[in-house]
Amino acid sequence: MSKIHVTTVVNGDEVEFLADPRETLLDCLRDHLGLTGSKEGCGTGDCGACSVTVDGVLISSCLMLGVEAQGKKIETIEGMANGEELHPLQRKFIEHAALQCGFCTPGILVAAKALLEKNPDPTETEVRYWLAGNLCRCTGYDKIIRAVMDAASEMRGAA
Amino acid sequence: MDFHTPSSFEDASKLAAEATGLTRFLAGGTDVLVQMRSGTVLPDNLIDLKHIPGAQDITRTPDGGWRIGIAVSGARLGDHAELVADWPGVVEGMELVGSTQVQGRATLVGNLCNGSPAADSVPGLVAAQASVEITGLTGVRTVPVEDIPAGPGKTTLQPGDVISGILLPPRGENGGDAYQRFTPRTEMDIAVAGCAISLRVDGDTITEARVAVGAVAPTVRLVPDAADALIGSTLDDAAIDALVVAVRAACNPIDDKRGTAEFRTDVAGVLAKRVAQIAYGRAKGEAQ
Amino acid sequence: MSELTVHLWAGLRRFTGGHEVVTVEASTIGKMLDALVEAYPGLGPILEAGISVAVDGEIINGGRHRPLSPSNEIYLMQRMKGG
Amino acid sequence: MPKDEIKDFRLVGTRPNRPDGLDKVTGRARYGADITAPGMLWGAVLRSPHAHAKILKIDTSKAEALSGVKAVVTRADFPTGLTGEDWNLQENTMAGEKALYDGHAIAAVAATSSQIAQEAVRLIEVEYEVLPHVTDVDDAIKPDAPVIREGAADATVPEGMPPNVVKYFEFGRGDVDAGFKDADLVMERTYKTEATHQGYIEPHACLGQLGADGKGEMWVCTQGQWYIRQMCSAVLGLNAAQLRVTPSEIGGGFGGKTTIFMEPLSLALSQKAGGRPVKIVMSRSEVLRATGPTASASMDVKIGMTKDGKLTAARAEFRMQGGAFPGAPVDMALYCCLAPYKIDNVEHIGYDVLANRPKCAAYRAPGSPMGAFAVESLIDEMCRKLDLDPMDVRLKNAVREGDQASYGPTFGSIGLAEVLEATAKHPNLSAPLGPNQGRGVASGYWFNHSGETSVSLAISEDGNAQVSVGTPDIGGSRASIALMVAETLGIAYEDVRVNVVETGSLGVNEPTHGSRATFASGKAATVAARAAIKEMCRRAANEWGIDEEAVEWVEGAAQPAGPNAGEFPPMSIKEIAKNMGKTGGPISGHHESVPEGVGASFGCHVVDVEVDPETGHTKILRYLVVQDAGRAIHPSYVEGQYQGGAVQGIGWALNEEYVYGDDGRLQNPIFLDYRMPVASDLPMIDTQIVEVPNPGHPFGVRGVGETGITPPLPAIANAIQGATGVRMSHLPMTPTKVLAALKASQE
Repeated sequence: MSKIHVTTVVNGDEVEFLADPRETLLDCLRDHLGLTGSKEGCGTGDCGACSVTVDGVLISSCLMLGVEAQGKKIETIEGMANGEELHPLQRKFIEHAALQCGFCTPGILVAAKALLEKNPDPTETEVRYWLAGNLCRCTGYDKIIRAVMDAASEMRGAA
Repeated sequence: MDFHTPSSFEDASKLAAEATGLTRFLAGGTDVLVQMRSGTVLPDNLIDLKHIPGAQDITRTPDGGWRIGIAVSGARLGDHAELVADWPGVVEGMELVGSTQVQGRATLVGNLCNGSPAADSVPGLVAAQASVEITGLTGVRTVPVEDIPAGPGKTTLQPGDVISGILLPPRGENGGDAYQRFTPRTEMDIAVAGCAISLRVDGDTITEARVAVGAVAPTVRLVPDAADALIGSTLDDAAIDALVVAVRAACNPIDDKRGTAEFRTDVAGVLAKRVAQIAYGRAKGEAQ
Repeated sequence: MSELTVHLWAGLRRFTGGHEVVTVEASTIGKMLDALVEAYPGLGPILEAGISVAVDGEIINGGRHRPLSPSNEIYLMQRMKGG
Repeated sequence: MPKDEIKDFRLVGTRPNRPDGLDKVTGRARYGADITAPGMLWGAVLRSPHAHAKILKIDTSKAEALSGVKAVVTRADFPTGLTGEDWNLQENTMAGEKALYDGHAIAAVAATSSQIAQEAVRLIEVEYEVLPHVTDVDDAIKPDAPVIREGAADATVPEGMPPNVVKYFEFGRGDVDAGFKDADLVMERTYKTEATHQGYIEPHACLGQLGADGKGEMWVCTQGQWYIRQMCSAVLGLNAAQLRVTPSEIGGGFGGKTTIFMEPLSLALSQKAGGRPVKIVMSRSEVLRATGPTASASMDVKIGMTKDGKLTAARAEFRMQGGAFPGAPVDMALYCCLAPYKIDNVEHIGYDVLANRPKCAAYRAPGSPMGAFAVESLIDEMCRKLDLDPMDVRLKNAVREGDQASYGPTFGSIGLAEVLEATAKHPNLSAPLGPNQGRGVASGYWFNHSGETSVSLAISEDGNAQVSVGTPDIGGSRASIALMVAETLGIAYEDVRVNVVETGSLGVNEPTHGSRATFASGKAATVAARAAIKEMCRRAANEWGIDEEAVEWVEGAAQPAGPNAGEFPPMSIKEIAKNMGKTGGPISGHHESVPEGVGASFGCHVVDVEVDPETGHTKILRYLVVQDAGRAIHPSYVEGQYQGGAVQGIGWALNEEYVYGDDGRLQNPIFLDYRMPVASDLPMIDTQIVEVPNPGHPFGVRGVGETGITPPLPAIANAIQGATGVRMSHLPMTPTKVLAALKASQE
């Protein structure tokens, strides 16, 4: 079983790794690149904890092979803050207590950011449906939805 | 496992035919990776079709229909305003497959070739009279979508066959289509029953119709009797009643963890009624 | 030493000659449990497996040395656990 | 704290950012699977495909021969002679003579990569003799059911009971028959609930290392690092103090991470592989098949009510299966089910029954949701029959301080009446309902729990405080403990750091379970802070040359207690800390105990639903949680507990269930088919915090984590009856079941 050399850009940095072709992008991010912010909750694309964007498209990194990352641009939770400055979504999640255990949080933040880039003024229903693929078992979603709506509002005001 | 990235469908076909052991094609990968992960399918060869020219394109065909590349994701389908205007039912079926994240990867062809009777995008394609272009060892041929599924997890594709495009006919005037499915949750579920209808009207009268049901038989099923119930009607109560009866008569589902046969049959009829009303409204140019 | 009134649960009556409320001489929770087993050996394995004691309404898991007096309301309960 | 001592706090009751927030929104927080170690191997587990089978032979030779495989273990590698719960844990960790459920571990492998470990598992050959199996509780309790384990019954089970009954439980008081005679309406119903899983999003994960000298380390996601230490040591025959267990951040637990599953396997593999660390991360299907879901229940309830709504008698007989081992929470279910009601005549009977399913673990208020489903459903149905308002009936029969609980003891300070009064006044109760819509209410109860607790607090050189606690932070307990310590010391919230520490740093702590972290660790931390204050006052007294009793602590500084004590300016904590090396050394406080003074928590939920009469689909329109917190230290995280509990209950009520096929295999071991609520299924979850302070806690805290999962099950069933006229008595109330019931009612 030979490994395949992959060159890709993660959070703006060009990186290289050797991937077993059976490894998912999530495996490669976590085990080869040390980016453990993306989580595996299911391995079947049903929980969203591994959400990343690839060339700007929101995906579950457990449903993409590492070898498919060749030449792509990948954004993960580790690239969301700008240095010490948190993204408004990150800040609002803390302020609204929108996390309890925090395990689903990176995936939800990445997914919510993708939503607000596409739709800066979503309704509550739009937020709920967009995030339907991100399971949270602790919060009942209430404070998550409020945090996303509040961040959207702030970002619209700031723009 | 060997990973291949051919640059033409002919090469992909040849690779698949010559490979030893288990071979799988990778379009979006949202089914194959799950199977690999669970150990139910451990391919020896994985052939990634995404890099073949045209695989990512949505193009208008000369006759006014559409050609959809095999690696076009659900998200890109939904973002294509012209396609959505022509075939909203086809697109809404695809958009029900999985989460937003899954939409970023999942494809029509993958959904079709997975062979699930509950595949959400297939009834819409069947109702729309879509076909697939197949590149095989003996050349290229075109086959109606409903001829591809052969039963749960099975297709009629032969070794060396690769689907190289999906073809939608021209929508034409006064047409409309729609798809709905039933799931216990609002999202993230497999259809317990699904129904797609495509129809055309002349004034208030339905002149053409195709009705397809999903998750109520071993394959997605075209129901001509249900179409007959609609054709010539103005979608009055009698036509709807006849539609519901015909759809339920065509159901032959199983009892499983997702629902009983009785429930699936009941709900298929309910969906047919609701979907017919939406498709009719769209055909008449009313608000969707 | 003082006489304590201890409420058992009905399922234990077959070990106590049919009594659901018994009295024992003891000054702490631990001594009370020991006295119960001495008086009714059939209770031994059940108390050994782990129980809780409610004293004046408060359910206590440990607390063998907690003093008891005749004015205390004492109930033996299944061992408390939580999620 | 007595009600008349309620005062305004400086910090308690405010909503500061949680201390671990930054780590958790940036992906830096390290969970169970996020750690690697030099020389690390990957573990994988072979699991039984059979529900019940004799293991005739295990051939691991091909796996061992695979390049990269460093160790293979089977039950033969474990010590023998264990008894009681230790044996149960060992048997559940790895099957011995029989596989007892689909997913039961048979063998485990450690290899240089995850892929090789998985491949090696597939190379292990096992010969089984498949035995008859039983998974349903009503089938398992039949006298002729397949016998899962001879001799598993404990001393509570009288002679002659069916073979799978392992525990029998009976309690009550008064004269039930006489009570039923006094009633105007007596109704009896049977209810069933299916097993559900806690559904934490983080699969179990650990990194274990064990040397030939018996010294070991483990990094693990758990609710209780000492439980992991004790249980792994028992199962493997280790010296507990030689095993150092560090809890990772934990991605949800809800009771499911209070015990061991594959953790001992990583240690056994490590030892066999020459002490190389071994990481094991469960897949989701392993989590669902082989960790600890809750029990399934079959319950008979009979209740008597007068025509003006007074409850005269109740009888509850519950049967529960908690898998192939004893431990179904039938006792807790019976204790809680009638707890909100003052009834003179009650009888409770319970059976714990074995079945071929995984060993159940605790799940948020273990047992209480099932019992509440049965009792609260029947009370609601009786209210409808007698045309009584369900809130009035609940208030009329509500237990209050000084009343005898249904399970025996006398209640201390409780807040049920206050909760019900607040609920009745809430605007959700008067929102208009449309066609096919209905409203349901239900109450719920949980005792709350204390448990072994050890906390240490130290003042740093710059006058800040660090607190070491042993209860992992699942839902914001670092924030609440920091608030209480800062309040006590008179310093800023930001000047307290709360660390969740490993087993080598403190005395034994029970896990974060039983809604105890803010109560027990919070109380112990407050006591520890007071000890530090006493020492700081002593240092100031020495400096001033006055009696230490003449010094008091006010707003973060020592000061003379009155004009007679002397004229000295206040000495701040910073000043005392700066000089502590010169005034006697480190200043700290600690507390070890099983804190007394637990306060129980009642709640009441109100839900509005709309049922699609053509599909049986239930939509939650509105949801309200009202619950007594005693005191909300950080109200946002109290609300979070209420909302999260309610939504887990909604999932249990509507769609979640373990589905076993005729072959005894779990049919739905993925999140696609184990249907937990998603964001688009739900409305906002309204909350109202009622505060009836618990006199047993320095700030009045009751636990809040568990009660909230209890009322949703019956509240939704009650709302569905309101919407459709149909009474659902078997959870989950899936569209399939609701539509079938609607059709049956129309025939």
